[in-house]
Amino acid sequence: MKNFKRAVLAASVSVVAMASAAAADVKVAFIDPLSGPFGPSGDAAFTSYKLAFEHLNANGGLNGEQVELTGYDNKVSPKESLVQLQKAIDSGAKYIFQGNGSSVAAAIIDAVNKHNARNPGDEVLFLNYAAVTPAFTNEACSFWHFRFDAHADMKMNAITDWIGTRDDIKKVYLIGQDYIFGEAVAAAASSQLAEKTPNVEIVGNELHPLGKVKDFTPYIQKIQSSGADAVITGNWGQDMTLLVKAAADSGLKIPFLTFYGGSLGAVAALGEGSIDTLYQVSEGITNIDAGEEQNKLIEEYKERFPDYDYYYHRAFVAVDMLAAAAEKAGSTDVIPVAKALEGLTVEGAYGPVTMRAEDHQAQQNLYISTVSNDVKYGVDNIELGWKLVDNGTIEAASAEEPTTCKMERPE
Amino acid sequence: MTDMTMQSTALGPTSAEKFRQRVLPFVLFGLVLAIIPFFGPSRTTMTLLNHIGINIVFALAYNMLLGRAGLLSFGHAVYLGLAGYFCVHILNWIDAADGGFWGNLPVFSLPIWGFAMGALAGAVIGWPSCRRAGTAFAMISLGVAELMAAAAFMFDSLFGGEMGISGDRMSGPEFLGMSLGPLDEVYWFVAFWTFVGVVAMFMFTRTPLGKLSEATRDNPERVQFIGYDPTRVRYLVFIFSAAFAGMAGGMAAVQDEIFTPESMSLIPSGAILIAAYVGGIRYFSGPIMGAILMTWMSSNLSDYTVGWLLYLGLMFITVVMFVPDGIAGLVFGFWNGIRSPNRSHLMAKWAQQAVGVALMIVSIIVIVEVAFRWSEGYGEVFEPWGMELPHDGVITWLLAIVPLALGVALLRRVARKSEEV
Amino acid sequence: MTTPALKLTNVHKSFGPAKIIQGVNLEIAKGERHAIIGPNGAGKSTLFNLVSGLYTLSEGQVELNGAVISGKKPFEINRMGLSRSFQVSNIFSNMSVRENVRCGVLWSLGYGYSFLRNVGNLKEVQEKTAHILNEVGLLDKANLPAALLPYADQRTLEIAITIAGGAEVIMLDEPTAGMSHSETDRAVALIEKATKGKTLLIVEHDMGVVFGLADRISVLVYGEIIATGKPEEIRGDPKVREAYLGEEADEIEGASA
Amino acid sequence: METIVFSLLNGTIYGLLLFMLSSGLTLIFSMMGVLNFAHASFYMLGAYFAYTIMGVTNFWLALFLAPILAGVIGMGVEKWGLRKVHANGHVAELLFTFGLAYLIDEIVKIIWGRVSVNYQVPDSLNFTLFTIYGSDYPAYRIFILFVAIFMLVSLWYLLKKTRVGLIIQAALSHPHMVGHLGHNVPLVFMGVFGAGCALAGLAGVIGGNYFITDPAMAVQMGPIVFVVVVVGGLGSLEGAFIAAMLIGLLQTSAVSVNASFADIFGFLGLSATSEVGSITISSLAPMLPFLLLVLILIVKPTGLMGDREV
Repeated sequence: MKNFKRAVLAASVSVVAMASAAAADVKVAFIDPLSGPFGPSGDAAFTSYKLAFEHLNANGGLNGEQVELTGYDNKVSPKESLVQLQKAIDSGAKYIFQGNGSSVAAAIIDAVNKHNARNPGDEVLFLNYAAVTPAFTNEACSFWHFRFDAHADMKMNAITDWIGTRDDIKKVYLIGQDYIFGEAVAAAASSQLAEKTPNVEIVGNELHPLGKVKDFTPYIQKIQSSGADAVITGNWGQDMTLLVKAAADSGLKIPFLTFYGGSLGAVAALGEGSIDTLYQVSEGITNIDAGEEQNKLIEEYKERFPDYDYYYHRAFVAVDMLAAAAEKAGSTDVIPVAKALEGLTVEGAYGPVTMRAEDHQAQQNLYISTVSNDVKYGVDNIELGWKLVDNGTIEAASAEEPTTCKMERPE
Repeated sequence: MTDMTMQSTALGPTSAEKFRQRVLPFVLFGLVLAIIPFFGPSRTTMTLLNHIGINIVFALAYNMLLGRAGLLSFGHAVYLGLAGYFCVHILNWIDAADGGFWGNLPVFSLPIWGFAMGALAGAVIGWPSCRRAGTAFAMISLGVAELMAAAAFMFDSLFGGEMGISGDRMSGPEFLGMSLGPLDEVYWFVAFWTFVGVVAMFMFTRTPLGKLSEATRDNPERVQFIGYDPTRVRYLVFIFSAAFAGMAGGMAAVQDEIFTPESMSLIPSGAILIAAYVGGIRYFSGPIMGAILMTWMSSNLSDYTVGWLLYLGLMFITVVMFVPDGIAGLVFGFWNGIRSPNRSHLMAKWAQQAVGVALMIVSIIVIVEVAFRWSEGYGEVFEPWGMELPHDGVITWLLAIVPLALGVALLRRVARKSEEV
Repeated sequence: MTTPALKLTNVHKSFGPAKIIQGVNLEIAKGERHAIIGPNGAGKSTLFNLVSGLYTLSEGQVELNGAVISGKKPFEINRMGLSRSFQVSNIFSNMSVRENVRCGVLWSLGYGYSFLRNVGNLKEVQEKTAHILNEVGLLDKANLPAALLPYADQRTLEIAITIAGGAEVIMLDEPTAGMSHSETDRAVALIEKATKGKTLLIVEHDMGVVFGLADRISVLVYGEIIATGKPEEIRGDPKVREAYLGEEADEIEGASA
Repeated sequence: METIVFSLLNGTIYGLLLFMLSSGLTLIFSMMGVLNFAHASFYMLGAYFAYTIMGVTNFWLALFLAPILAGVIGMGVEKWGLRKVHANGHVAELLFTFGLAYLIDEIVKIIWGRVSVNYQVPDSLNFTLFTIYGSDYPAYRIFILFVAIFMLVSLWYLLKKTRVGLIIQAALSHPHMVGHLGHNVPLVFMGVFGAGCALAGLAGVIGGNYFITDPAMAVQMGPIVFVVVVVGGLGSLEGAFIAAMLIGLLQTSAVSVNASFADIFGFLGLSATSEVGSITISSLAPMLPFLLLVLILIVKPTGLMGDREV
């Protein structure tokens, strides 16, 4: 039965794929790691876009034109990304999606700016779905760049807002990776906490080396002896997993508020230890009931891509917004679509999303969730999944951050 | 072999031979570089060609160490990276300058600056590390690479942290009427410096120091007894190798206009090691071939298969195990073979070997592709030329086993036969 | 009295508790051909390694033309005019014969670590290389990789590299070891020709070679020189005969000048 | 005080794990001269094998079987791979293992997927052993301690008290001598390579659920293992042990030092707000092994306890 279902699905997919290939009018490129150690995180997003564009094509396409999505493997190397970007542009791609790694995003923003300046009439647009360095929509903002993920300071806003609603959190410990991103997270946390919740004390502010620590127990020991009620961390990858794992092993049952707790495999690696310990801030979680349609999408995704879970909600939002903008502009050309995107609002499954015109930063609701074993949709193919916490919904307006962007727009 | 050389009683090669062996290849190389743009390559091809040029210089610089001096380094990207960073800084100084020295410096000259910076870095880091050879040298280079990569993340003002630093190659005065904006102008820039680098590095092999580096590789003990300090030889060669790597860094700074800490990590260092080795470290032209092949593969193979890293690893291991002289060894072996008296015999042997290898490749591709698709679980099926190969299909298994077995049998037979001869 | 070319004073060497060389004193005059003989394990090669700077002395002093060389590095000693060969062929096996000799020539012509000149264009280097190759009879194999040479030719090449730098003091460590009779004869002729007018210090097992070549002979036994003298004095010395029991004593007996 | 106690405890466990991982490489490197780049890949294989075996049966069988499997694969690699390359010299051998590491990574991804697997501590060991300074101490860590010590004692016994051990010991200090003693050199090499890989596999079995089991675990452990072997010294298991403990303790305890460069070199006028001044000792902790590696190789190339140069 399962095989049959799969076969039908595969058949229908290939029909759709063939149809889209035959009538491809607009080419979009996805540049992210699709192989190597970071391959899974790129692939999880790529599959999301795949599904999103299939649905878009089935519903009439981008302003009536069919979209062809191609993946380009950049191996998370900024240099390789430039080759792949050139490849994508040469193949006729107008819209570039990328998200893994701020270093890559910075290289692409820079390259797209230069390309568009040097090749008028052949512009491309960079749609960033995950690189969260605030600078991209502040001092380094660009007309050719749109970000669909909340940037680091906005996520921190959500976290600090939520801490403000919790009377039992009086002491907070900050820990992060010792590089520009970790430092920025710590700085944002300190200033926001000082401003919003003066009665919350920061009992520790620690940076540890990036990707080198095997045993976090000494850090956990420090956290424990500081008497912290919660920990805030911008850690990603193994640094995040090992940190929370060490906490669980040492019996430290306090919230670890993370940006990347929802990343692939983290819950599986932590197992039961993540319950009520691992928290994440994201733009949507599968276990918020957002209606039948959304559930169908989540289930279809899981069915198609059993290795991954519906996580990149913003990929679907980005495609929705692109479609809405193309319709509004009555065109699929880059400059009109970019202008139409500015200030556009679409109604997403987990609330409205607005693309702020001044800096091209999407404004959306953020949700704080934690791991639970009593959920509808598990992750990583185990029983555990993400559940919204009390007061975990942070409205877009309160997550919003001012911008220093001085956008230069083409005529 | 012996017969042939016995006849040539003349001491050195004749001037005709010299021309054929030492001048003609470079004239041809220059011509190829000059002709390529007239085929109207796409911008993608142009970018790829530029990267190939950079990697040719880098691989040759690396081979000055590995092939010529016998020093295995796991951290040579450090020198390319440091020089590249320096050059991007220069780009920004040129951009910011209002006249003065920097304001009048053409961007075209950046590889010279990269060369200087590479030499400086090599001189500083090489001082302690060149006192050891062999595995100790390799391990020091590994340690230094780890330390430098970590430092790059620590000092944001120099390295720009995770995002690196970027510059604009269109700043500064134009040189030869080139703004270096369009890719074809960058191509000329890269081609020019690639040519300069290749010729300079070839000339280096002909200098007393170049010869002594080979002597030191072969027999460091003996070098001491003809008046040379092997440590000093290694150190000087190391500085040059780092300098040429730096030159590649200067070229990369103009092509990519950005440098990030990854460029100093173990990954590009390992990649260039693989490129040089697969190309053939015993031949001057080996690393050039390796750089061309590896650059192309890493940028394009991933378009066809997610398993490209696996193929890369398989190819590398095959080269290490069965073709220690690399592609250049194969090419020159073939070239010598078709000119040797028993060419028909050799051709028959090669033809059999080629068939054997091809058969094995068929099976390996089937196994890898089917396995990857099966393990991803998207329900995708490997369909070469419309032939459906599911993981549980009989044909799949046949294709995975039969050609492999046939290929192995054929290769073994050829090997046995040539052993008997 | 002129300064000796090589002067060893009270040279000692021990490896841990093992005392290999125990107080060697030796003077070799300029232009002398001096041979060191002795049973296996007497320390002949160790003595060579001490003089040429490969090992450091435990005690004592070595002078070359009146200048102290003990404690200096091998390449410094070489530059001062002492060159040595090795018992086991120690050549640059992946380079051609010509390149091997050329490497030996370079320093003496003042090219040092030069990286701005093309060796092919250095006329005097080419000429001297050709001259030496011709002298040792390897000219017709000049372009062969050294590793592919037959054994005897490799030994010849070893000598060629040693003399290439034009050092005034030449030390040869068993140059004819493993050669056939005819090869040995050729090698001896070559050594005579190539070291004409130079100071030669040679370690050799073949007594025919030793008594044919040497002006003077020293006998080294258990790290001590028990006798030094002209060949005929050595042949008649009872101490030497005692040290060389059996076959080898007969060999000394039988060796004719 | 509690920091010191915890640093000591955890440093010891991490150090023992490192030793388990590197003792095999020390044996291989000393005898065969092969600095096996793929050694950490066998560590990873150990963890994945254990995960799979544990899924079918139980942890205890995995603890036993997974290292054996890793060892058998190691022997195969030696017999059909390394031995062929041996004639081409050490560089070729090194590069062979370099390529092998790539290959094992990719194959692991095909078989077990590209993300981490849920390899958990067995229930029978998943409890808090004791609580000190308000912090739970998991029993599994003490279990690691015991396994490591057990391995240490067995290895010591094997090397010092058995005939095989004597041969291996002889080969450690004089690798070219084994053949003269009339022993089957290829067999000894294959056995040692296999045993070394099995030890790495064992480290993987107990390290895989202590840390996390994912395809990146080999790459992350690789360089540090080299450091242990080289710093410890060629031919010296004692050296490897000391180096492993040193690095284990160094890494875990440097973390708890909060001093920055400005605090230490403040008297030179280094300001705490400058880039150099703001670097803390704890942030340098993971770099210390590599600094140690470079310094040791320059100053004392025989390593801490070795008798030969690398």
